[in-house]
This record gives sequence, structure tokens and C-alpha cells, in this order.
Amino acid sequence: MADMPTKPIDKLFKPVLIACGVLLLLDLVIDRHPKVPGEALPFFYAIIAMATFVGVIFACRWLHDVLQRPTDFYGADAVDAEEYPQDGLDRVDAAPASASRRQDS
Amino acid sequence: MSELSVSTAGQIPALQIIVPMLAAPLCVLVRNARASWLIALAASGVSTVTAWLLVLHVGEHEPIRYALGGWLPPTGIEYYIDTLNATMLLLVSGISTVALVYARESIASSISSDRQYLFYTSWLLCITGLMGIAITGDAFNVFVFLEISSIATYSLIAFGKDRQALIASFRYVVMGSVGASFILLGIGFLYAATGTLNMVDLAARIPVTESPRAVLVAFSFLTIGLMIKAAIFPLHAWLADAYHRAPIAATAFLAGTATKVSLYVLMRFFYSMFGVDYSFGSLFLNWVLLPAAVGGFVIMSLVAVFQTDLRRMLAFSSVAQIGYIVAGIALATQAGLTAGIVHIVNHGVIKAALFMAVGCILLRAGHVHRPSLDSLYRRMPFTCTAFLLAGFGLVGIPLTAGFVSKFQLIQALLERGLWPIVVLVLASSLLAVVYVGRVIEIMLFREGRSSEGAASGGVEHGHSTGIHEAPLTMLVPMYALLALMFWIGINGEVTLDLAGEAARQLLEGMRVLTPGGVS
Amino acid sequence: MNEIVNPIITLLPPLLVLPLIFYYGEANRNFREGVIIAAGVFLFIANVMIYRDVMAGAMPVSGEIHLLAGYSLKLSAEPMGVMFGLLASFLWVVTTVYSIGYMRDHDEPFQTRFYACFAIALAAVMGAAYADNLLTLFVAYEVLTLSTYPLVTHSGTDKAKRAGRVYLGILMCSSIGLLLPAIIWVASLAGTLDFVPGGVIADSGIGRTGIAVLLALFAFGIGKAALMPLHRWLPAAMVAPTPVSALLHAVAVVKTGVFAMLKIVTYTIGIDTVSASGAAQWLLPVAAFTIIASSCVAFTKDNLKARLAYSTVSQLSYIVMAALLATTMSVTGGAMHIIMHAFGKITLFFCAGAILVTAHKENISEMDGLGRRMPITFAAFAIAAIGIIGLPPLGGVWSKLMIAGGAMDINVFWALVLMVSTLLNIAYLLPIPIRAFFSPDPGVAPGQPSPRQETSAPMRWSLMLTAAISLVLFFYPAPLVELLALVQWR
Amino acid sequence: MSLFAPPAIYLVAALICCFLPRRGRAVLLLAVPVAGLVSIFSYAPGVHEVVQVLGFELSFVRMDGMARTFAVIFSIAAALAALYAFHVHDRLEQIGTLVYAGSAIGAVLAGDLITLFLWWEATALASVFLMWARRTTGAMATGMRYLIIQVLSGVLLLTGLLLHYYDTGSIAFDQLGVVSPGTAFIFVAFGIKCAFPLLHNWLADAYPAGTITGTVVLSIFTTKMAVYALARGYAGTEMLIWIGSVMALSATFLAVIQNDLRRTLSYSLIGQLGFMVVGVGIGSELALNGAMAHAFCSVLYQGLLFMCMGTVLYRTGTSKASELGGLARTMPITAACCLVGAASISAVPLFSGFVSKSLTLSAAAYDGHYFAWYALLIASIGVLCHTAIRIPYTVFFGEDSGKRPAEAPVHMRAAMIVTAALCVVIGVYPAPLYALLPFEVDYSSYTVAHLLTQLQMLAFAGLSYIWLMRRGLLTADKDVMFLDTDIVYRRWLPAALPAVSSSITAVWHAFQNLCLGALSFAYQRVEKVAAPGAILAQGWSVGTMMFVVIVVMAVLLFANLL
Repeated sequence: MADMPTKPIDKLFKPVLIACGVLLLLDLVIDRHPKVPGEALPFFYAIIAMATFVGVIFACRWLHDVLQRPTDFYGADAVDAEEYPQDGLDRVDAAPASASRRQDS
Repeated sequence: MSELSVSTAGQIPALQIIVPMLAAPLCVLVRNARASWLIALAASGVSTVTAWLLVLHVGEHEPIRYALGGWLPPTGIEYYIDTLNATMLLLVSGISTVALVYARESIASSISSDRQYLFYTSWLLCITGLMGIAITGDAFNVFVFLEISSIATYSLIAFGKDRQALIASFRYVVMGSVGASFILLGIGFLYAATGTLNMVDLAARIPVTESPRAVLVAFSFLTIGLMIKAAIFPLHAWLADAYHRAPIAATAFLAGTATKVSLYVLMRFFYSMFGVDYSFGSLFLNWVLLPAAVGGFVIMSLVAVFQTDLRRMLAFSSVAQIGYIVAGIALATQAGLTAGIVHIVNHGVIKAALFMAVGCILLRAGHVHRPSLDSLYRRMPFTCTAFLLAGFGLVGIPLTAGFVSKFQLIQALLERGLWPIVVLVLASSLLAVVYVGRVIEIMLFREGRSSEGAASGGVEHGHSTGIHEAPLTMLVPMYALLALMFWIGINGEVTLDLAGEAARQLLEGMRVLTPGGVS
Repeated sequence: MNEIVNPIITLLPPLLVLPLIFYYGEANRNFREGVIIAAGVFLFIANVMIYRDVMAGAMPVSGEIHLLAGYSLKLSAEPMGVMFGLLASFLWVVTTVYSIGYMRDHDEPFQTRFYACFAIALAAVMGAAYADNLLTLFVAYEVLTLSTYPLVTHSGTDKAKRAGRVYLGILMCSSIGLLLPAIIWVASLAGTLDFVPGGVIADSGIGRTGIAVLLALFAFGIGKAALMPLHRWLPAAMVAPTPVSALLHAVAVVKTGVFAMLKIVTYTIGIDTVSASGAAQWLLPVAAFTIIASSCVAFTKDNLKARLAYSTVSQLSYIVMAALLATTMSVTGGAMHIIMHAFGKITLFFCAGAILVTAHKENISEMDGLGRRMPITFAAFAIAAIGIIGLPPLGGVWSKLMIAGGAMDINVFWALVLMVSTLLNIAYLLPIPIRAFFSPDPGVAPGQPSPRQETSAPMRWSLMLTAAISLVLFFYPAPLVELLALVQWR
Repeated sequence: MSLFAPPAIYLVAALICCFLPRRGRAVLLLAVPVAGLVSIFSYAPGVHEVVQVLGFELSFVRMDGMARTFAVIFSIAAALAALYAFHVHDRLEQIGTLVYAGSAIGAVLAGDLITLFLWWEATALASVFLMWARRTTGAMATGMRYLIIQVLSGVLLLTGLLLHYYDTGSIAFDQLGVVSPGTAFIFVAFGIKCAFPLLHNWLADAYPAGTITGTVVLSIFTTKMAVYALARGYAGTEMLIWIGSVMALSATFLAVIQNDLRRTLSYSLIGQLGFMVVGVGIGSELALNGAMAHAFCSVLYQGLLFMCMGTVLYRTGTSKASELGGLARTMPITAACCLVGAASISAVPLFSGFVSKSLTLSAAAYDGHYFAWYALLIASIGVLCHTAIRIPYTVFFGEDSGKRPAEAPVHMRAAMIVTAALCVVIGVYPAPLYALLPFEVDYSSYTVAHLLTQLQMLAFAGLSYIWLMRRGLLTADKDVMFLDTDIVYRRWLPAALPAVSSSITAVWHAFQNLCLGALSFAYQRVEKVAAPGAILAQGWSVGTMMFVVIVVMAVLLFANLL
């Protein structure tokens, strides 16, 4: 994963699509022992997963706008606005990168 | 001590009066300040001892009836001594003795030495009169002794330092005379109605008299007269000036005794002579006395709060305290009378001690102007402590005598269901906290305004520089009274028992006994 | 040593030590204070001996002085009183040790007068603790008021004098104006002022309204219990030197007030009489209001001692409420709370004094980062604060549990008041040590360690000891519980 | 309580901790949970460590299946958290951790309500130090709010238990049910710590304010303790099914929008709690087993995810989605562990969530709680939105933030790897977990049907994510925060307070002025007549005195002669 020209997500698109197809096929042949009303519908889980996922995301787009506030909404010293205190951190960069920066300077 | 034989110790009641009476002309004869003081002190001391013996005696026996000079009543004058009289005798002579010890230094500073013997003569006559009032069983004799004591008192007051003393004395002369004449008139009417002046006989004849109107008029005149003499509100106005202007030792003595004796007469007349049913049953004396008492302790406490001269403050406080006593008397119950009598004693002791403390301050600071007494405590710690402790007594802090009487009074009021008056009693005690507290706060905690004033040379009230503690001869009697106050406060039952017995005897009325003392 | 100890000996050490205090005076301070500590230790031992007697089933009594006809001054050891006596005598020793550090470090004037008044006050507290009747209690109560007045005005400043006026004014007015008539009323109703299990007025035909009025007279008359609106004297009294605030105005004086309340409810009116008459229902709201309102006021106080004072006002009403609830459980809880709160609050005041003397700070807003300079002081503060709040593992939780448990008999609402108060207590007490520990220290550069600036040894050890005891009381409340189990309720 | 009882071990260790040097403390923190585990397994089922206090019988160790399950997972998690926090040298935080863990274990072992209450409050008090140890103003304030709410829960529990005691005379902590005011109070008390809807905001407010290590510890105990308490006292309470469903659903939405990923995880935690609450609400053996198993697993994977985010924060100084991305380049192990955590929470087969979540879902289906079943189904898909896919993607892959932090320190790495391994082990071989559960488990997750449905959901959710991403329909993360119900006490109440307090002050001052005014009016009035020289205080002239005498005389005669 050192250097990726395209978005990594694009690479995943095809395999996932194929997997989905396979699973849909299997859904037709395997008995799922449905117990809940509606569960017996073909492709029940596939549909509900997509619908829920898209629904949640869209709902959240709206929520995002409604509930959004600046980080210092409760004051400049609220947890959301403040930096994590330095002495609790150990901000070390990865060895190669830090080495190169050292050479730069 | 319990057995007083007729032959020797049986003459004690007579000694009680005769000793100071004879000592008085002796003082005039010696014309020496120190000697006359010693004579007065000795006479007073003897009276105290005899009074003490009487108290012990009546505590265990029937009341004493003593025919003076052997002439039996109704011809002669009879002394009638029960617990109440004996207590009064002890109070008068005791405070007189203590105050005399105290008086020497105080008087020496305010009266020139060539006139001091007259002061002590007046003093002796005064106690003669007061004790005579307390001891006699003859109504007219009461008037006589009252006049003796009053005239002596006028002169004591007139010994005060400035011209104001004369004015105060004059006012007192007028008011005292008015009061005395009312009393005389009252006694006259009684005599007209009953034909006797002996109290025991009066007590027996008043209920069966044929001219009740005359008795009623006598009752009214006596009430007014005694109210004036006892400085019961609103007839108290002579008192403040008199106490203020008199030499402070005399004030201490008078505040502890004079009005108290008048209150004694009031009780003696209305309870023993007229009888409780008559005075409080058909004539509603309580309707007169109770409002007067309440008005007295509320209004006079308020007035006391505003006084800047400590003598005036204490004078008004006295009127207020007399209000407590009168309230107790007016209840006409065992508990109420007990409260009244016990407060007569307690207040006498407390107020005398307070005036003594004021006298000490007056002696050293030259004034008793409250706002100028700042940080006095540092210079006169013992005097200020005494004032503080006596002030506790006045307020009625537990373990002091004042608490005992207040507790008893409130209990008596509650017993009668008079809780509104209880509220007022408490309110006026709180006012006492205020007026005593104001003084104490200045003495203890206000810092050196007068010392600054002294430094800049402009001292308003006399010489505040070089103030130091009062002499021992003044401190000792003062602390003796304080010790007595605490002793009464801690052993309250002793005085309460005494007062309770006196109250019981009063309520029972005078008993006809065979004359001649113990039989 | 099978003789039963006479409770009168508890009055002796503080009184006998007086002449010695004056004798040594300022000239020989070490002796003076040594004598006081010795007296304190002796007093504590005396109390322990009485405790032992009481636990053995005896009831030590003193002789009596007949103060009034039928009413006398008398001492007797009763479980609640023994508890209070033990507490006060123990804390006297600790406070004296503490004051040695405080008064010297702070260079206070009039130390002799200070110690003398302190001793008289202690004698009065002992008198109150072992009072056999209302009269004795009242006498001790008044002596306590008067003897602590010079301590309040100790500094002699105008502020102190004003405070002294408020102090004396409220306490005297309430005691003379309300408490005294209440006592006299009881005397005329019952003919006795003795403390009798089950109370003395039940059969006097006083009636429900009468009991309610009587109870109100007591509740407000005991101004030392600081029920609103008679609470002003307590914050005012905070001008006194801190040891005074610590022992007297967090423990002895105020506890005398609430202790009197508990005694009166238990032995004069009787818990059954109170609860059967419903007389307390008019007063419970007052206690509840005091609990909540004074917490709210405490929020607004930046001065540490003022905040603690209002906290005390609030906590006192816990005990008043416990008394008014008048169930065996709540009154036991109230009595326990005297102990629990005492150790907590005295620690807090010790800390406040240590901070004042060492860091010269009295305002909370100035104490940022101070915890790292004075870690022991602030750790003790935090522990004591948690005790006051009433959380485990501090003893305060037990007393709160008992009082709230007692409330269940009456109405759960009163328990909820305590719960709300708990939350408020957290909000105004805990931020003090938290800020001190966790806020940056303005005196040092960020990241640098703060210099140690701990308070002097007598103060340090005193406050550590009291904090430790409030911790121990959680794990080992048994002696207290066993003692209070001996109280005869009916 | 003997010193060998599990909570006592922790407390004693905390005491020792006060005096140990740094290294020693870290080791002690690791060793104590092990000792605790030994102690737990040494107790036979039944009630032990009974102590008499205030006339109550307090039983400190009540060992049975349910208590043991929680005690065990708490011990394991405590050990892992200690390993993760091996670098910490803040004594307070370490002591807080020990006391907190010990109290939580004490709470689940408590045999009666008073003991429960004591530990309940102790967890509140100890845990807040994990926030305060951050030593910032914000953390202090948050900690204060947290503490007050936690103690509120405690005092409600106290009130409830006292009411219950008054009603029944018993302080036993067994099945209670919401049947009386007392049990209702206790229910609410549990509900607060369990983050019921509208009582939940403390969790999302506080956990992101903890220290890096502290938040990991926080995520373990409080809420699971509450789940245990609910299961003990309120199993089968139908209300819980609805409450749990709402929890699971509402948390989903709030988790998605958060920018601070530790807050996302906090909401996600609430969602997971919803599953357990539903399980408790159903109350069948299967459901209770499910709730417990889920608690067990979720402690591990939620802890793992918090560890991963903590590591990121530790190395980069931020845990905000808007500032992170592409960290997998330099933090591959952390990324891998995060993926394991994500797989577990989203119930990928062979990971722990797969074997636990289905228990509850099946129980809901068996007992006909279809609404709950749907709610949980939707919630478990929602988990993918906010946690399972979003977090690993945004932080470790996705858009490169340019940050190149070093890999986690060894001990953190070790802790994460062990936790991740446990997640996998449980997923692959759930038998030991099932054996630990209080009821017999006759259930297997690994059926063909279950595998198929689960994989379908995962695949289609993934597909949706990729599709939405390619379409650019996902909201970009910005450095903002989002409102929750805590606005009520953080903004509205404080805003209203000055008005309220000033009006109270005004009333008080008015009252005071009225009193003082009346007093000074009276004073002046009286002064006019009573001051020196005024009418009442002067020496009256003879005429005046005589006049008064005559008036009194007249009154007297009139009264008497009439």
C-alpha cells in the first residue's frame, strides 16, 4: 500500500460486487429458517442492509447540518475545543519520515 | 439561734430600728467624716445581723408580733414580722451596709469632708425609715416612717454634685409629698371606716366594715400614693432625675432598696390588709397594675436603650424592672407573688451592683457618658468585668439571679395563660440585651477614640487620661454583691423557697396571734 | 476501678486549666499549651471512662444543684451525650495541637484570652453533652454563646465586631426569646424538665397545635442549629481565627445546637409524640429549604471559609431534619451525623487554616495548582469533602443512609432533599481540591514541578488525623452504632 | 470482608500504589487482575463475606454464574487495560483505575442492595479521576458533570433501596421488577449508568474527555455493571425491550455524525448496550445468555477500538476524523487490530460479535419481539456505518492526512494484539465463553443460514458504502461538535440560573431591607420620644407629673366606683 494512484476504495468495488452477487445466488438455494415476519422475502437481508445503510447516511446528512456547532460552542476551554495535553502524548513520527526530516533540517 | 427568748434576744425587732435611729444623731455629734462613716457602717452592720437573725427565726416559726414599749395594740404600735418583712429588712440593711463600705471613697470625691457627716446622718435616717416601714404592723406608723425615709432621701439626693441635684430633689420632694399625702388620706379613710390603725385589726375589720365606700376611697388613694412612691409607670417620672443626680453611692443604695420597700407596702396593704379577694377580686387591682407593669417594662426598656448617660439608662431600666415585679404581684397567684418577691431581692442586688460599677467609672473617668467609654476595659478591667457580670444578671443569663426571677415570672404568667405578656417580657429582656450590650461593646471593643482625643488635648468629658482601676474599697463591695448574685442564681431554690413562703403568708392574710412575739 | 465515673469530672479539666493558662500567659507559651493538651487528654480519658461505664450498662450521674424550685442543674451520661462528649474532648486535643501551629505561624494577638475562652467553651460543651435536663442544657448553651463571643471578635477589627454583634444578637435573641419560653412552657406543662425516655409532655394534654408550636419554638430557639432564617450568625462567625471556626463553629457550638435538638425530640417531646402529632410537617420544609438554599449560597462564595460555613448550615439541617423526622432510625442517623460531619468539617477547616497560614490565600479562585504545593493538605481536604458529601468510603455515607432511611416512614420526599443536597455538595466542594490539584499553577512555568510548600507539622498531623478518622468511621462504625443502640427511645 | 475477596485485592493494591515507584505501579496494575481472577475462581457458588453494619447484613461476595461472568470479563479487561497503560506514570490515574476496577467487580459480586450501592458510588468516585488526570480545564468541568450524574444515579439507588427496604424489609438484591416506587427508583438509577435514552448524554460527554488510557478503562466497567444490575434485578421487564431498541437505534444516528472518533465509539457503545438491554428485557435464558455474552465480547472489542483510537491520539495528538487519514502506512499493526475490532463489532463470522449478537437476536425472534428484532437488525447494520467501516477507513486508509506517526509503543501493541486475539479466539471457539454463561447454552452461531444472512448484510452494507463514497454522498468530516441533550444543563440551565439567582437575591434583599427598614423606622420613631431629653426620658416638670397623677387617679376611681 505504499503508493496508491487511485482511491483505495475503488479497488474494493469490484470484489465486493462479485461477493454480493454470489451471496444473492446462495440466498436462493439455502433455507434461512425464517422466524420473523418479512424475513422470508427473497434477498431480505440484502435489501434491508442497503436500505438501512443508505437511509442512515441520508438521515445523518440532515442531522449533521442540524446539530452541528463550532467546537467552542460550550466555551473555549471545553473538551471539544482544547488540545490533548502534550505531556500525555508521545508524538513520534515513523522512523523513515523523521529521519528524512532530520536530514532536511 | 432558733430560740429567741423574750427577755434578751426577743428585743431584736426593736434593735432593728433603734440602732440606726440613735446612730444618726451620734453622727451629727461627732461631725467627723471618717467617724460618722464608721458609725453608719457599724449601725448598718448591726441591723444586718439582726435582720439575718429575724430571717432565720421567721423561717422556722410563726410571724412575730412585737409590741413596742410593751404597749399592746390597739393602744401601742406593733411590729409584725413575717418572712416578707424579714426578707425586706435583710435586703435594706444588707445593701445599705455594702453600699456604705463602697460609699466612703466615692463620697469623699464628691462631697467636701466637712459636710460628709450630714450625708451619713441622712443615710442612717433613711435606713431607719425604710426598715421602719418594713417592720411595722401599724398603718399609720408606715406613713410616719415613710416620711422619715422620704425626707432623708430628699437630702441624700440634694447632696449631688451640681445644681441639677437640687432641682431633682425638689421635684422628688413635691412628688413624694403628693404620694405621702395620698397615703395619709388613704390611711385616714381607713381609720374612719374601721376605727383602727393596726394592720392585723384592719385585716379583720375591713371585710365587715359598715362604710365600704370609705374603704374603697382609701383603697384608691393608697394605690396612687404607693404607685408614686414605688415609681410604677406612669408615675415614675421623678426617679430618673433623682437617681441621675444623687451621689452615686446613694443611688446604688436607693435603687436597691427605696422603691422596693414601697412595693413591699403595696403588697402588705393589698394582700394582707385588704385581702386578695377584695383587691383583686372585687376591685380588679390587677387591671390597674398589670397594664402599668407591662407599659413599664416595655416602654422604659425602650427608653433605656436610647440613654447615653449610664445612670439614666440604669434608672429607666429600674422602672422597667419594677414593672416585672409589679407584673408578678398583679397576678395574685402563689407563683406570681413568688416571682415578684424574688425579683425584689434579685433586682435590688443586681441594680446596686450595676450602680456601683457606674460609680467606679464615674470616680475614675469623671463621667459616665456611654459613647466616651471606649476601650475602658483595658484601664478598668475589674470594674468593667463587674459591669458585664451584673449586666448578665439584668438580662437574665442563666446562673445569675436575674434568670431565677425571670424564669419564675414567665412560669407564673404561663400558668395564668397570659402568653402575650410573656412575649412582651421576653421582648423587653431582649431590649435589656441591647442596652447592656451597647455599653459592653463600647467598653470592650471600641478602640481609643478618647485616647486620641486626649492626645489632641480636646477631651469632651473630663479627664480620660490617667484613668486607672477603681480602689479596692469600692471593688470589694461590688464583687461581694456579684458573688451574692451568682450565689442566688446558682442556688435559686433558697431564695425561691423564701419568697414562696412569703407569698404563701401574704395570700393567707395576716393572722391574729397573741401579741408579744413567740408564744 | 469498678466505680462509676461522675460526669462532673468532665467539667473540671477545662475549668481547672484556666488559672494555669492565665498564670503562664504569653510569657511561657510552651507550658501554657502543654497544660491545655494535658487537660484535653485527661478530659478525653474521662470521657472514655464514662463511655466504658455506659457500655457496661451503667448510667453515671452527678449530684444536683437546685437552681429553681423543682428544677436543678444535674449531669448524667446518656448514650448520645457520651458520644458528643467523646467527640468534643477528642477534637479539643487535636484542635489545640493545630492551634499551636496556627496561632504561632499566624502570629495572632491575645493568645491567652483565646485559649482561656476556648477552655470555658469546652466546659460548656461538656455541660451540654452530659446535661440531665433541659435547664442544665440551657445553662450550658448560654455559657457557650457568651464564652465564644470574644473568640468571634478576637481580631478586634470592625468586621469582627460587626460579626460579633450578629453572632450575639441572633444567638441571644433566639435563645431568650424562643428557647427559654419553650423550656418554661415545658416546665409548666410537665412539671419537670428532666430528660425522660419517651418525653414528658405526651400526657400533658397539650394538643397537636401546641406540640407544633413548641417544636417550632425549640427549632428556631436553638439558634445554634442555624435553621434559616437564623443562620446568619454562622457565616458571620467565620471572622474568628480558624481553629475557632474549626472546633467551635464546625463542631462544638453548632453541634451543641443540633445535639440539643436531638435530645429534646428524644427525651422532652418524645419521638412518638412528634410523629403521632404530625407537628414536624411545618418545620420539615424549613429544614429542607435550609439544606438546599444554603448549598446554593455556598456556590456563590469564593471565600473558602464562607463556603464552608454555608456548607455547615446545610449539614446542620440534615440533623435538624433527622430530629424532626423523629423515627429511631433517623434520630440515630442524626446523632451519627454529628460525628461524621464533625470529623469531615473540622478537617476542611483545618485545611482552610493551613492554606491561609502557609499560602496566605483564602479565596478559592486563587488556589489553582496549590494542591501540588500542598498535596497532603489538599488530599485531606478531598477526603473530608467526600465525607461531607456522603459517599463511600467515608463515614458520612452511613449517617446519610440512616437519616434517609428514617425519612421513608414519613415521606420519600425528605430523603430526596438529602440526595439533591448530595449533588450540590459535590458541585461546590469537590472543585476546590480538584482545581488545586489539576489546574496549572500560576506560580510556575507550565511543565515545571511546583515547589513543595506544605504546612507546618502540628497542623499537618492534625488534619491528617481527622481525615484518617473520617475514613476509619466508614469501615468501623461499630462502636458508634453500639453506643447509640443503647439509647432508650420510649 | 476478607482481604482475599476480589474487590479487596484491588483496594489494597490501590493503597500500596500510593507508595510504589512508577514501574512497580505499572506491574502491580498488571498483576492485580490476575490475583483477582484467582480469587474469583476460588469462591464456590453461594454467599460469602457477610458483614454486619448498622444492623444490616451486607454480603460482599455472592458467587453465581451471572456474577462470575462479569467478574471474569472485568478482570480480563482490567489486565488488558493495565498492559495498555503500562507507560502511564500518573499515580492518581493508576490508583483511580485500580479502585474503579475493584469497585466494579465488587458491585457485580454484591449480594445485597446496600453493598451494591457502596460499590456503585465508589465506581463513580474512582472513575472520574480518569478524566481529571487529563488535567485540563475542560476535562475538569466534564469530570464534574460526569461525577454529579453518576452520584445522582447512586443517590437514586440509595433512595430506592431504602424505599424498598421500608416496603419489604429486605435489602436482598434479587429479581426486583418495577413494582413499587422503590424499585422504580432503583430502575432509574441503573438506567442512568446504563445510558438509557435521554439519560445517556453523560457517556458521550465524558468518555472522550478521559485520558488516552483512561477512556479505555472507562469503556469497560460502568455500563456493563449497569447491565449486570439490570439483568439481576429487572430481567424480563418488557419496558427494557423498548428502551434497548431505542438505545440501539438512536445511538446509530448520533454515532455517525460525530467528528471525534472516541465520541463515535462512545455512541457506538450505547448502541451495543441497547442489544444487551433488549436481551435483559426479553428475560429468557437464551436472551440473558445473549446479553451476558454480548457484554463479555463488547467489553473486548469496544476496548480494542478505544485502544486503537487511543494509540492514534497518543501518536498524533488528535482523534478527530477531520484530521486523520492514511495512517495504515506507518501504523500497520494498529490498523490491523482496529480491523479486528471492527470485524468483531460488526459480527463478521469468526469474530467475537458473531457468536454473541445472534443470541439476542434469536431470542427476540423466538419470543416474538419483532419490533426489537428489526431495531437490532437495523442497529447492527448501522454499526457498520459509524464504527466498523467508517473508523478504519477514515483513520487508516481513506484520504491521506499527511501524518506519518510511528507505530504504537510495544506495550500498547501487545495489549491490542492480545485483545484482538481474544476477539478472534472467542469468535472461532466460543465454547469456553458459553461455558461461563449462567445458563446452559444449546446454541450454535455457525449455521449455514446464519453465515449466509450475516455475510449478505456485510457485503451489501459494504457495497452501499463504496457506492455512496464514489458518488460523494458521504458528508465530509469537519472540525465541529454536535449537540446532544446535555445542552440542557450545559447551556440552558446555566443561562437561566443568573435570572433565577438574581431574582432570589432580589427577594432576599427586599425582605432584608423590609426588616431593616421597619426596624430603623421603629428605631427613629422611638428615638424621637425616648432619646435623652425627649418626652419620655426627661425629668417631667411638677405640673406634668401632677397631671399624670390626676389622670391615673381619675381612671382608678372611675373604674372602682362604677
